[in-house]
Amino acid sequence: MQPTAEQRRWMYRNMVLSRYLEERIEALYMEGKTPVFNMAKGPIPGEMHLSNGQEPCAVGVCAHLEAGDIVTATHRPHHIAVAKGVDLDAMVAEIFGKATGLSGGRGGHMHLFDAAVNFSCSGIIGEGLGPAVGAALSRKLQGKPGVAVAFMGEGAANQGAFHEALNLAAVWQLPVVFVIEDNAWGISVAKQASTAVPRNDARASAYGMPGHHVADNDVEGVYAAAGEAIARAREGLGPSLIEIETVRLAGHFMGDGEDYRPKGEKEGLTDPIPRYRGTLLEAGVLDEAGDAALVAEAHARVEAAIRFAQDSDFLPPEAALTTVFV
Amino acid sequence: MQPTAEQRRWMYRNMVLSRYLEERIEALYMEGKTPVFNMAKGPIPGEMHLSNGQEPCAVGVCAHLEAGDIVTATHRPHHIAVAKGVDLDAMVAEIFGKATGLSGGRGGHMHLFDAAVNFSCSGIIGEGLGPAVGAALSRKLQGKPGVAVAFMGEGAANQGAFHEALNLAAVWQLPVVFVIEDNAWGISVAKQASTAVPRNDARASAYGMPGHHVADNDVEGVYAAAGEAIARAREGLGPSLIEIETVRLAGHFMGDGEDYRPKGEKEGLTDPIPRYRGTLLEAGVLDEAGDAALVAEAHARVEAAIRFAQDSDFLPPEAALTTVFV
Amino acid sequence: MTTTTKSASRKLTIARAMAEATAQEMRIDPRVFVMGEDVGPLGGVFGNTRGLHDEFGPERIRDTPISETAFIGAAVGAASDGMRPVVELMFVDFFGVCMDAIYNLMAKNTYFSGGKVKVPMVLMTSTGGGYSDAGQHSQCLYGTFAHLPGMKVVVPSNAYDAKGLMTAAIRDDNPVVFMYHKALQGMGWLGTEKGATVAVPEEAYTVEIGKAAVAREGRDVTLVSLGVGVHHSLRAAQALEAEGFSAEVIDLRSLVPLDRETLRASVAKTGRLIVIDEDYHSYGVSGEIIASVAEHPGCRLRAAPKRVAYPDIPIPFAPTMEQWALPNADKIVAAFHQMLSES
Amino acid sequence: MTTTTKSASRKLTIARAMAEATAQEMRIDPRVFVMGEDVGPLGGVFGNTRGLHDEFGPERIRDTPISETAFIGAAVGAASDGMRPVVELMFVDFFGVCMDAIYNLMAKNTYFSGGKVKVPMVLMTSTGGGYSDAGQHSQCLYGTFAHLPGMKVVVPSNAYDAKGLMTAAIRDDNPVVFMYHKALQGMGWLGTEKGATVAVPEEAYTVEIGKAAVAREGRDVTLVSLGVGVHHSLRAAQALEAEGFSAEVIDLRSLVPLDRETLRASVAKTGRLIVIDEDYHSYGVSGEIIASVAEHPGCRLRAAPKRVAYPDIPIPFAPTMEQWALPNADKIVAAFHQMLSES
Ligand SMILES: Cc1ncc(C[n+]2csc(CCOP(=O)(O)OP(=O)(O)O)c2C)c(N)n1
Ligand SMILES: Cc1ncc(C[n+]2csc(CCOP(=O)(O)OP(=O)(O)O)c2C)c(N)n1
Ligand SMILES: [Mg+2]
Ligand SMILES: [Mg+2]
Repeated sequence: MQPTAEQRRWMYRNMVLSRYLEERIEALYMEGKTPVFNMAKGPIPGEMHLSNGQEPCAVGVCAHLEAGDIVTATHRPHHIAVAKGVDLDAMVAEIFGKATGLSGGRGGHMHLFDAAVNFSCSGIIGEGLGPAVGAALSRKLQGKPGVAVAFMGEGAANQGAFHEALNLAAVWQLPVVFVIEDNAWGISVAKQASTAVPRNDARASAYGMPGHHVADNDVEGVYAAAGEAIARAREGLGPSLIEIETVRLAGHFMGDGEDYRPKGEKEGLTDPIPRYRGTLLEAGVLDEAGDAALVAEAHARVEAAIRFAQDSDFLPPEAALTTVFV
Repeated sequence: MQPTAEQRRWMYRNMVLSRYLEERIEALYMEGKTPVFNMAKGPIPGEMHLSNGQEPCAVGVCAHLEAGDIVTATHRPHHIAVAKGVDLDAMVAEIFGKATGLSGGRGGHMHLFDAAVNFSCSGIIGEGLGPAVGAALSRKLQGKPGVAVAFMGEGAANQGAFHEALNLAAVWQLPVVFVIEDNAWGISVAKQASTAVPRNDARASAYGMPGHHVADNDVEGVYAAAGEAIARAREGLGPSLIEIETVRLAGHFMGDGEDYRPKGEKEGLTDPIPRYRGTLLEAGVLDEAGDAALVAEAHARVEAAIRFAQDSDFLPPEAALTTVFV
Repeated sequence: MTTTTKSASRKLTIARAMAEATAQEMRIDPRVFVMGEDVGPLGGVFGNTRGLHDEFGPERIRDTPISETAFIGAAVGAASDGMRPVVELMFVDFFGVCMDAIYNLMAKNTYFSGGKVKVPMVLMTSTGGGYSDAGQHSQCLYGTFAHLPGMKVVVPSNAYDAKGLMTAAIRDDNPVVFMYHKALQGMGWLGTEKGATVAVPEEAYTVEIGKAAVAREGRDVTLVSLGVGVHHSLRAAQALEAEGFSAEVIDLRSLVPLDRETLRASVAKTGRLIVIDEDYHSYGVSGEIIASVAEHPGCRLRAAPKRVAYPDIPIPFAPTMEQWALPNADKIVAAFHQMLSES
Repeated sequence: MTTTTKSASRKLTIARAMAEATAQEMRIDPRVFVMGEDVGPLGGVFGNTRGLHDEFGPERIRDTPISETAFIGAAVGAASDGMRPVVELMFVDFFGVCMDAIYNLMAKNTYFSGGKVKVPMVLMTSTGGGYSDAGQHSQCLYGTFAHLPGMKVVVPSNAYDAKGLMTAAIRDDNPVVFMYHKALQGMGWLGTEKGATVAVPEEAYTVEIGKAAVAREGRDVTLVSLGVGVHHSLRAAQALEAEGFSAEVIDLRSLVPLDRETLRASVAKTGRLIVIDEDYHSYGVSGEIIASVAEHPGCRLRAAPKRVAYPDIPIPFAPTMEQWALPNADKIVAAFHQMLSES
């Protein structure tokens, strides 16, 4: 399956948008946290897991999705949220904890919920898999179209929820796609120290479902594998598993010194964005001027969202008590 | 791997012993529970999961084990306890809840612990797998010999603990063998309604470990597969997974009407004990007189254990408060 | 639909009342469906889905693998996508394999979304012992669920409340944990507390979640309980009546929200409080009830409150030990006598 | 080994105190080993295994997959086979994926075996919020663990106790849950409560599990707390002192066993009780402490007891909302004032 020129530009644009968002968040996150790094300080407190390098996973999959399709993401959700079309203003405002945020600041960066595009994420490893299966079941029971995609890291593939969710989706032949972003690390634990098989797509056979592997963080490889899996799901042929070799260019979270990474390993990683830019330029899908315009537009979009967030107020503190029950 | 004549008789003897034990427990369990079946009544109250039909799994595996090896079993533990050499008097007394029982009646039929032969079991599906992995790790860390075997039903192979434990055992290359007793049912849910693959040994590849399948409840097939897996574990070559096709001749638990089973399905099942008896007679490993003596001895052993249990007292009720902490 | 007159005299077990409420909601609301282990052709190990598979078929009454994390998580996903799942955790004792899906996901997604994602689902689960099912199949764990925010928790003591609470739970836009005690189910094989099988109207109705009931009025002492403890309390009240004391019995019915007003009003009247709880003694329901009364500035107790709860021990198998450890009417009466002797 | 004189003046963070206790036990006892996520080269996300991997290597300091059910279950199996594992659940909020291995297995096997199988293991887990880590990474859940029988539960408020309790926990033949509050760890990136970093002897010593400490003596009110709440309480006591009131501060240190005697003795003296708890308000620690005092027949309170606890809501991300909801010294002082106005 080959993306059209427009899809290729869409994927590239969302990669650029996502990355610039992360860069700006990174800078804003560090405000108030120097000289002494204290997570509680600054305009964006708390943990912060950036997605730099993992953009191909998000765009290659979401290129096939519509607003009505469901995505569950992880503690590292920004790239996926961007690609799924989560409202950027409300998302950034949520990351700042503001009243105009997706949930008025109750959730923050690990708990982004946008019902308009059926996006959610969570902070517990493997937690999004069951809900994706259930959303797919809901569509089947309602006779409504829609595919559910559950994203996870390669570390999550060793959590019990992975096994249970894949089995359940397969037994019930539900329209779900499980996507593993293999960035080779779960915090400080390398994949080979945590996972008994070199590649998790091998585990698909334990559920009688197709397994796909995408090497080298290849945007269009993701596009092709996801296209096949999602089409299969839409046709009612059941779930698939995809593992994507990707890279974690930032640390596990902001403040991670990454001393545990072997010397030189990180330096050897390729940034997928300049590479894909090169591909598109070479293919004539993009020219320098078009690229510059696209980048400028992405930056403007992000800056506008940040201004929106910064200009917004916090909810009154007592709002903490509301929306527990509805 | 072929069992010796002595091993064959050992396996047959333990099957007979286990079955007779179950038959006697069944009868005693029903005392006080007629005409109205009430689980709380009679000399053996509570749930009762009999192992009738599943004896080949227990004896074929335990034929390779010594007292120092570790076994964790399930809510359906009697056949395995018998084959592992759990003290029969103390075990039956425990099933009766008596002071002389393995734990003075605190555990009952689902919680049989005999430290002398490293046997334990539990009532939660998949709960024994982690402990088996840990016991194997303990032996590795201590440099002490020993293999750990975790038994489970085929229904347990869809519980998250299965996945996590197999992966962990494989990553750490521990001396563990995972044994699935596939009796085709998890209470009223048929295997094909719960499990995305027809055979769970196919799941071994998800952990890079060998998978074995034993068809048709074949005693010596179990013996061969378990022999290979256990030898491999003893040699430090890591874990294996075995799935055994077996049969649940009693219901899920006593009182189960089994209306959910398709008509005729149960009638088509073969009792492994007369069949193995035939095999041994035919092979000349056993003659009629020897069989009669063996059966009589097994019956006597069981009757003695039952008498022991019946003659024992209960602990004083206040003993409920002791042994929470030691 | 039959008339109220006819139905008013019809007695149901809690198991049947739960199944009836579910069936009635399923008939009027296509979003309602049921998932869990053995809820299909078997009708639930505790009978509360009996008949549903026949009427609604395997799509809407779904047997699951033994994968609680996946199917409870799936219920959350389905509920967030417009369905109204009723899902069963067979024994509450099994919560340990799937609590994340319950307390971090089901209970919190609405809050995390600022109220925009609703999770209208019911988690039914059986509680309680007394029939020698030992330490992994006899727990109540009321306190465990009630302690964690974001889920309503109800515990019926009789079939009328069970039906009304189940209907209310299914119609609630929030997740509701519906904890039913095995000894009250009316399944012969678990013994049966006769008082739980009461007249139940045939037509659908709701019992408000968050409202305690005064199961019996009295002046001298307030007995607060839930589930099977309500029946122990009623028996104790009867015994005390014979001695000339008048006990009020409060049936909490709902742990979350907790109806502290009804509690406090009763204790304000009686001046004495005994809490009866089959869950573990410490850090649970009994402590919360006593504290809720004691911390109320207006509350003047005539005697130190007491609790008759399950001791802080795993539940033993042997019936001698288990029965000794369980709350019962005699222990309540004894607690009252001791209270009098102390004050 | 250095002399006591020298070591007495050495201050350590709780993180270092935990690591030191573990290292000292590992040096004298080959059965002790450590397992968990990121406990190896990283030294634990919260620093409490720092240095151990260098000294003891990867066999005894084992990084695990993200498989809490398997590795906590494995710890139980290893402990039952003669080892003494120290295992980490990174955030207590993750208990939902592995509680079965903790409460049904770790906590009950000794009882199920009638005391014949010992399960000497330590489950370390971080608690608490205050740094905007939102609803799945900021909980305390003290009540959740303390409610379930068969495991001891300790919560240190300072490095001296942390080292002594850790040593005691490792030497205990029973499972001990060691709950350390992130704000007390002395990791700069989480902020640091200075009062937690105190003088710690270099040599090994134990702090008895099950004994509360009187962190400050007083006459007018008893402030009962644990972990970070002890520091709020001490600050409140100081503020009250300036107003002429004398507050006694009890540091529970251990939730199971709970030292009810020390509590009751203090309240018998002061006649007033305020419980400070960062765990959820209802059905948890604060209710149990109030009930434990109120139910004591000898206890005469001069005012209704109060609690300053976390409200029954998921923990919000936004610092404005989170800080507003958390207990602090001002709230304790305000509760005391209100108490005076009520009585
Ligand atoms: C059940 C659970 N265990 C542990 C954690 C702590 N934790 C957060 S992220 C993470 C690593 C996840 O690795 P991976 O799944 O590969 O995702 P990545 O961070 O690499 O994107 C861990 C262990 C958690 N959030 N949930
Ligand atoms: C975690 C958990 N979920 C559900 C149960 C209830 N339960 C007890 S036995 C059983 C069926 C088990 O099936 P299988 O593993 O095939 O073993 P079998 O009973 O066939 O021997 C179920 C669902 C349980 N004990 N633990
Ligand atoms: Mg990763
Ligand atoms: Mg089975």
